[in-house]
Amino acid sequence: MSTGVAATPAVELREVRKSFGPTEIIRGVNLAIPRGERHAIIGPNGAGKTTLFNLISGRFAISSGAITVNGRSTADLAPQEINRLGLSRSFQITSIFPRMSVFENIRCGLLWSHGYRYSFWRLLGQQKALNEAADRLLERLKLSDRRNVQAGLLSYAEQRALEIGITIAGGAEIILLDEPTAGMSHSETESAVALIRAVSEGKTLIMVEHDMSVVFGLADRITVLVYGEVIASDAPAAIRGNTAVQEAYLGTVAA
Amino acid sequence: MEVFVVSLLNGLVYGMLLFMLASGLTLILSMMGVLNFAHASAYMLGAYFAYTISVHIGFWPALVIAPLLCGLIGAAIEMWGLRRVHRNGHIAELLFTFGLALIIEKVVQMTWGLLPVPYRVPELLDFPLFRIYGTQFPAYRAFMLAISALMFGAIWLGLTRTRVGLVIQAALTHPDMASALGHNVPRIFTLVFAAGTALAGLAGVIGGNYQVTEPAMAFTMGPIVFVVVVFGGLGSLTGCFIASILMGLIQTFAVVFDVSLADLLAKFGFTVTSSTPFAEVLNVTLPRVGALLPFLLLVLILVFRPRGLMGTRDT
Amino acid sequence: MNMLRRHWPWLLAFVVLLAIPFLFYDWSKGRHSGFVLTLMSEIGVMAIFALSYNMLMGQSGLLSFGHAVLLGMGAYCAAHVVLLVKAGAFWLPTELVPLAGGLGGLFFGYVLGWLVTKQRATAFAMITMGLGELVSAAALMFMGFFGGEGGIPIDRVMDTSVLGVRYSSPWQVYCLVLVWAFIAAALMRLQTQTPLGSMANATRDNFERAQFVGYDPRMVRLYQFTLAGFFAGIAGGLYVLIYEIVTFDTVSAAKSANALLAVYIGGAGGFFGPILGTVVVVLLQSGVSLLSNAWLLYVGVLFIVMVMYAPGGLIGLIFMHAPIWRAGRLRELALPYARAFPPALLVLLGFVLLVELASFTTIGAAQGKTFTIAGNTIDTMAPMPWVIALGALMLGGLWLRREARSFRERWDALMEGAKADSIKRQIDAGIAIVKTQEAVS
Amino acid sequence: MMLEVRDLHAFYGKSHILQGVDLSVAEGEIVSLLGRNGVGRSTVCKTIIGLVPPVGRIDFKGRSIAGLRPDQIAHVGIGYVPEDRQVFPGLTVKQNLELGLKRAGATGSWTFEDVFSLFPNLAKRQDNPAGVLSGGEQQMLTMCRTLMGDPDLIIIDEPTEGLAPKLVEQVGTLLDEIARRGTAILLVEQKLTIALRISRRLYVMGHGRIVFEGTPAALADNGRIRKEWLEV
Amino acid sequence: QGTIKVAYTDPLSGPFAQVGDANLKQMQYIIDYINSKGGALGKKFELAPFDNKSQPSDALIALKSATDQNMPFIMQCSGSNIAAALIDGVNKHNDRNPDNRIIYLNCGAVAPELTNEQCSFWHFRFDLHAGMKAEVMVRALPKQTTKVYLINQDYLFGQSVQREVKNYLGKLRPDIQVVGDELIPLGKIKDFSPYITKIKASGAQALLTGNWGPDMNLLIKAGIDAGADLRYYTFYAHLAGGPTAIGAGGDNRVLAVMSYGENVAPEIGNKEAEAFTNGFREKHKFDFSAAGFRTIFEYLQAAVNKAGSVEPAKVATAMEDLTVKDFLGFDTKMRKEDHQIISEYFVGTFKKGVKYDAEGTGLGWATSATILAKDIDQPNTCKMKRPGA
Ligand SMILES: Nc1ncnc2c1ncn2[C@@H]1O[C@H](COP(=O)(O)OP(=O)(O)OP(=O)(O)O)[C@@H](O)[C@H]1O
Ligand SMILES: Nc1ncnc2c1ncn2[C@@H]1O[C@H](COP(=O)(O)OP(=O)(O)OP(=O)(O)O)[C@@H](O)[C@H]1O
Ligand SMILES: CC(C)C[C@H](N)C(=O)O
Ligand SMILES: [Mg+2]
Ligand SMILES: [Mg+2]
Repeated sequence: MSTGVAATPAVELREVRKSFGPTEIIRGVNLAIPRGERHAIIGPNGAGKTTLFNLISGRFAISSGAITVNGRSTADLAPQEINRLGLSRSFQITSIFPRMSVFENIRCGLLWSHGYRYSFWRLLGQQKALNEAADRLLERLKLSDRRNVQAGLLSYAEQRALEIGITIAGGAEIILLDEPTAGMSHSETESAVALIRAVSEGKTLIMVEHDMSVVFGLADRITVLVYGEVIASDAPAAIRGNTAVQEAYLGTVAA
Repeated sequence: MEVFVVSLLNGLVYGMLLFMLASGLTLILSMMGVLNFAHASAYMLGAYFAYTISVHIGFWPALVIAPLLCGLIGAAIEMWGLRRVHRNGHIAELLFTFGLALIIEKVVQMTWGLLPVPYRVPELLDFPLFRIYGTQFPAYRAFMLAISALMFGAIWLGLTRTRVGLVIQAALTHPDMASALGHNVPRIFTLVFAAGTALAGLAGVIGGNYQVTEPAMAFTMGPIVFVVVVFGGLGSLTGCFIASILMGLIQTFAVVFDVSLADLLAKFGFTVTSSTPFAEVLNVTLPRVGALLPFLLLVLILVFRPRGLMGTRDT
Repeated sequence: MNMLRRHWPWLLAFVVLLAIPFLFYDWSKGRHSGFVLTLMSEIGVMAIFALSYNMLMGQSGLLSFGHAVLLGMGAYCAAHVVLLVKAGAFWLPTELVPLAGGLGGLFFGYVLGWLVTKQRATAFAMITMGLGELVSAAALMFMGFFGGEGGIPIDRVMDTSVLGVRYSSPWQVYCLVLVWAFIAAALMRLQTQTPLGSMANATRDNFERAQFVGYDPRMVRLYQFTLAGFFAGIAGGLYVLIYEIVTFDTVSAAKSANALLAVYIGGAGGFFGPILGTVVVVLLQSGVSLLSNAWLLYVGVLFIVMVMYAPGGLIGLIFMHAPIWRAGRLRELALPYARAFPPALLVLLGFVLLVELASFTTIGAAQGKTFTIAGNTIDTMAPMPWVIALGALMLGGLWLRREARSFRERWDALMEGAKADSIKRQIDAGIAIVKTQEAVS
Repeated sequence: MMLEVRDLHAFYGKSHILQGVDLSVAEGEIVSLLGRNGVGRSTVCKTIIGLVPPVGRIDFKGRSIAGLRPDQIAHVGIGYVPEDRQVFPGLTVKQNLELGLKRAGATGSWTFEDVFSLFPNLAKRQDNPAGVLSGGEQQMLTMCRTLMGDPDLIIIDEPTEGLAPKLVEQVGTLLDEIARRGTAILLVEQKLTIALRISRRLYVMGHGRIVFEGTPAALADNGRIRKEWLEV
Repeated sequence: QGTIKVAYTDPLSGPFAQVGDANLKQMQYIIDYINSKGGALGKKFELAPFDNKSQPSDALIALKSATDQNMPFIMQCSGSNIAAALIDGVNKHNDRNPDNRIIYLNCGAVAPELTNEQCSFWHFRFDLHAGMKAEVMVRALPKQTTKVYLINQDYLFGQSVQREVKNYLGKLRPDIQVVGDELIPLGKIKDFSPYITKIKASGAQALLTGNWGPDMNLLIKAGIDAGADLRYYTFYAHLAGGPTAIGAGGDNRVLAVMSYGENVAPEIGNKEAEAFTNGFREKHKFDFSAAGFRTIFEYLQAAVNKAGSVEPAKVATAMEDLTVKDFLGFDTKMRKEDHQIISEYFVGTFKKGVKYDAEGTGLGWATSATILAKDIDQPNTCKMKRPGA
């Protein structure tokens, strides 16, 4: 990877704005996330974190400004096209393929990146490489024993894990996770964090999270979003100290 | 001019009939999300009931009793049928109503026979109300207009004055939550379905003698009603109303204008000969395609505006 | 060899199907029963059609009301091809006429698919309905391609067979249908295991998520729709060869409905469901309709019963026995079934008798038919038959209630016995198969 | 006691989820029900308000409500806030709140104004479809919607799920406010922080039954229970 | 042994059921009569009805089951499109199964094509074709009529009526101007008011139509309701439902070119025919209009007896150039070249004061013209392919 490329941030937002009707939700966000960084976005509810994800991943079109992924503008790209640039996201409200088996869920995540596209002549059963890759991932997700269960029948925590699995399956360079540990118990949270740390090794990770232990445990850098504006973007320690952040978001709890 | 005015009246009458039918379906389809294929069958039942009743007691009692009967049937269907089926998904519901439609058609044939029944306009209304340009306008058609106008008002009040609409929509996504908030969801579903069916029944009473009361009447009316509802936009009574009138007028005026695409092209100095590609398509005249215009419109609107004219949400 | 070991069921099925017509062979006149052959051929064609419909409903969660358009268009194309070949425009073996239909279906599948696959859920259902009505109206309007009310008659005896078969007899046509049916079925089965087939399921389950794994769900649907068109077209091509005429009713809503019915009654999603469903529907339609004027009513009732009590379709019903079967205790159900059978039969007979009495008093009379059982005519006006019918119905009903209760107990007990998790999987599978509501709501 | 639950059992299909739960809530009191995931706390709630068929005794204000329909139970004065934010996505925020009312247009001790002043976010969004609300906003909406019906007892299942730390505190104060207005609260939580702070009594739930009952102080002392049943 | 089975297919359900139903009743009545007169070869005729819902494909299915059961004859009246399909089907079937042939007796599908371009050795038509009827209709137009409007059904038959009527207007009444001419979808329209509006606007004095079934009845009903000042020249206003639709409002407005009207017999003083007609009225409380059907069975009877067997090829040959004196006493002939019957025909006017009223309306069909077979004859372009030859 030449330094020239390395220099270009994985994801860059310039003066990004988004309004729904009259209300402006994202108010001119500037953010550059270098390759290989683990980046956390925190902020009060309704600050626009999920919306930001939706903009980056192309789910919504931005009202103004510019977003680049690996230096390529995503202005006129559909979600799937952005995904093909190597950017993959998860959802705050679990979003999997409920009636397919856990294995098939993962395999769907792999298909495009393995270059199968819309093929209707190649039999999946015979694609050794593909299926092995899927099984390997299941191992890491600790879902191997649930391999052939309908995803919809998994417990909540397992579904969250699968959600992450589908997201990283394609081997995307840039991974966006929206509240990956929401609703998990302590132990579940811990294993989830371990998993995330492992899979994001050497990749760019952007995540939204309300659980401070997770945030401070994982992130190299933290951006605080309040009502659609970035009020701080800094190393964890600095953020913890930042009074503005405390009174806008953390309150006394985490402090 | 003459043609225009008279056709306007005819179109209005037909449109209003469509509305009477469609309004019931709007309730059921856009509120409960049930693609009710038996709706037109309720229309047919209404007509046949009205016929039998008017033979024995007279038209005016029929005007009240027949819709009520249909309403009761509707309620029964909802309570003992649809409700069970509901959890198996919308396709299940739809097929259920489809099965009903088949049964109703057969039962009608068995009770009233294959031939049209002589369901006549009541004497009281069987006179030309007035003449325009020498064309008589039957009083009964005026009566139809009046009734359907009343219906529009009634439903409108029902929807705006009560929370029924809200509760149903809520119950569609989270039935448990809706009932936990203190709403008796099952009862409301039954009410709405019964109301819808009763409306269809009323339409039958009114429409049965304006058109022909025959076993095929459900089948012939079925599709067009869906067109109206979807075209008007799910969840919008006004949309449904406008769509009905529109369809009525279109179908009537289509008959009147003997033009074809060829004529249109001719205006631009392009003459269509039998050799030109699609000559047949170009030469077919408006009156002949009148029947398929509604469906054309349906397809177009769904392609360009999936929520229909005034739909509150995507179809 | 190992090929043979793996696919013997298919071969067996093929042989059996070839054999069946001979059960009805009329040795005295030395000819096949035209009726049976037509019936079987119809089943073959409709099975292909239903399977192709399942590519939309079962696999992609797309509820279409206009699938017959693809069938019909295929049929019309095939018909025109036949006419051209006979006119000497070009040469094509009779065996490949269905393929011509298929290509027609493929083409229209792509064109129409391009229009409709933008839409989802109810919108899709409605737009396909609109297209269906549109095309069937057009079919009556444009003489050139559709031949109007008269339709397009052809003569399947083209003498261009590569096998030297004339296809003058229904039997020869039946064999052709059978071969094509197996080819098409096999292809469709394989298709479910391809990337496209898999992503079709994905878009059905979660339209939006599919985008975020790199696929354009619209495209997935378009290709799926196009392929479905291809197979429907093949069915159309065969249809032409069987009936030697295409009329607008091949594109009509009724035909589309048939596919829906077959798929649902048999059990959507799976592969054998639709086939099973087709057999039932066609037998009802072509078979029972000859015996009874009220056949539609039976279809309706069957439907409602299925939808209410067996949402998984016939296949679902069969699958429910799987855990017990795996536990190897299916035998223990024999007795309960045996005990439930007589009352069930009684109810059935009572119901049928009642319906037939009613229908013969009105419809039958109007069509100049009389109600005869085993040769002796029944006076539908006399009270006696009615009493018997009602009696049978009620008695059977009560009795059945009792038996049903004990049956259920036995059943639950066995289910307990069978491994719990396997139950869950099976039943959920059964239900999941049906829950296509994402498709509509 | 306002709510009396005695030997409550509940089943999902054949699996026996609640195996004899006893608990009670007095007028205006805040009671917390703690426990790990999957022990059956939500099921307790669902069973009380009639979404899961109960086996056992449930008395409210001295009369048995076991076996009543949820809507009937709601009308005798029990409100329920589910764990998985069940907002009605198609309806606007305002309409969602309206559906909380027992009778159309009849607001009780909680008015739209109260709600909107407590949660300005909702005020801003009142005409947006609830479906587009942020996760946290949806959480707030569900809570307020139930309050609109002003129940005498409100059962809240994991209200702080997915809320920003600051808001978690706010919810704490809201709960105080509710209690101050004389509504009793049965709070289901995982985060001990608020529960310990605001509730007068707590129950800790093990698999399908109550394993601890007592004051926050008592729980604070009882390390064994905390270890075994609350993983802290 | 057994009976001579005659398959009969027509719409017994669907929009045109009324016509099929009436046909069936009259057919049955006539067969009973023929059988009482000894049937043929000592065997009785037996009718096997099949509903075809006005759809060619269903008619062909009926044909299949008929041939499956070795029925030698199949009969069909309503729908030239169906007739066309049947002829085609019968031809194919007969040369594919020489051992199991069948004859198609056409009792009313009257598109001229069927006995010209499409004429077949296995097809016999027992009703005047549209060309002949059109000529009769045009001749019936009074001098003062100068503007006419044509409405016909959009299928083989309707199109042929449109063509033939215009053709004969051109030949016989160049003074008449066709102010409107259109085709309507078959059996779909429920309210014809828009058309009436249009017709009035066109200033036509007469409406000429070959419509039948609901397309006929609703059309006239709409006209009468709107009080349009029109005269209606029709082929099928006298069929089931027609008179009811016209009602008293249509006194002296509607004419029908018909093979028989109930008042023909009394007018020509034929007691036997009048009795026969009344027999049906008594039995079914319904008008009898299908005298033509009786002629069919008299032909069949004669041909079968002459051939000495029901073997279709033999019967067909026997049928050619056969002549029969029909029950009104007129001479009729089955023309060999194209298998088209040549028989007398009538024009009826719907008015008060007739002996037998129609459908209890108080009005009925008074015969205003009788055309004899010899004056009806029209040339044909049939190139008949005879088996063997
Ligand atoms: N489609 C939409 N129309 C109108 N407003 C919207 C829409 N989508 C989001 N919003 C509003 O934008 C704001 C930000 O929403 P978003 O989901 O990004 O919040 P968030 O930061 O993810 O909060 P949380 O942490 O609770 O998930 C919210 O106030 C929400 O109501
Ligand atoms: N609909 C259901 N069908 C079958 N089992 C269920 C159902 N809902 C819950 N369960 C099971 O019942 C047990 C208790 O569920 P419940 O939701 O009450 O747990 P909980 O204590 O609320 O935990 P949490 O809310 O943190 O997930 C769990 O093991 C769960 O798997
Ligand atoms: C029975 C007749 C009304 C049929 C019509 N003459 C036709 O040829 O289609
Ligand atoms: Mg969020
Ligand atoms: Mg819970």
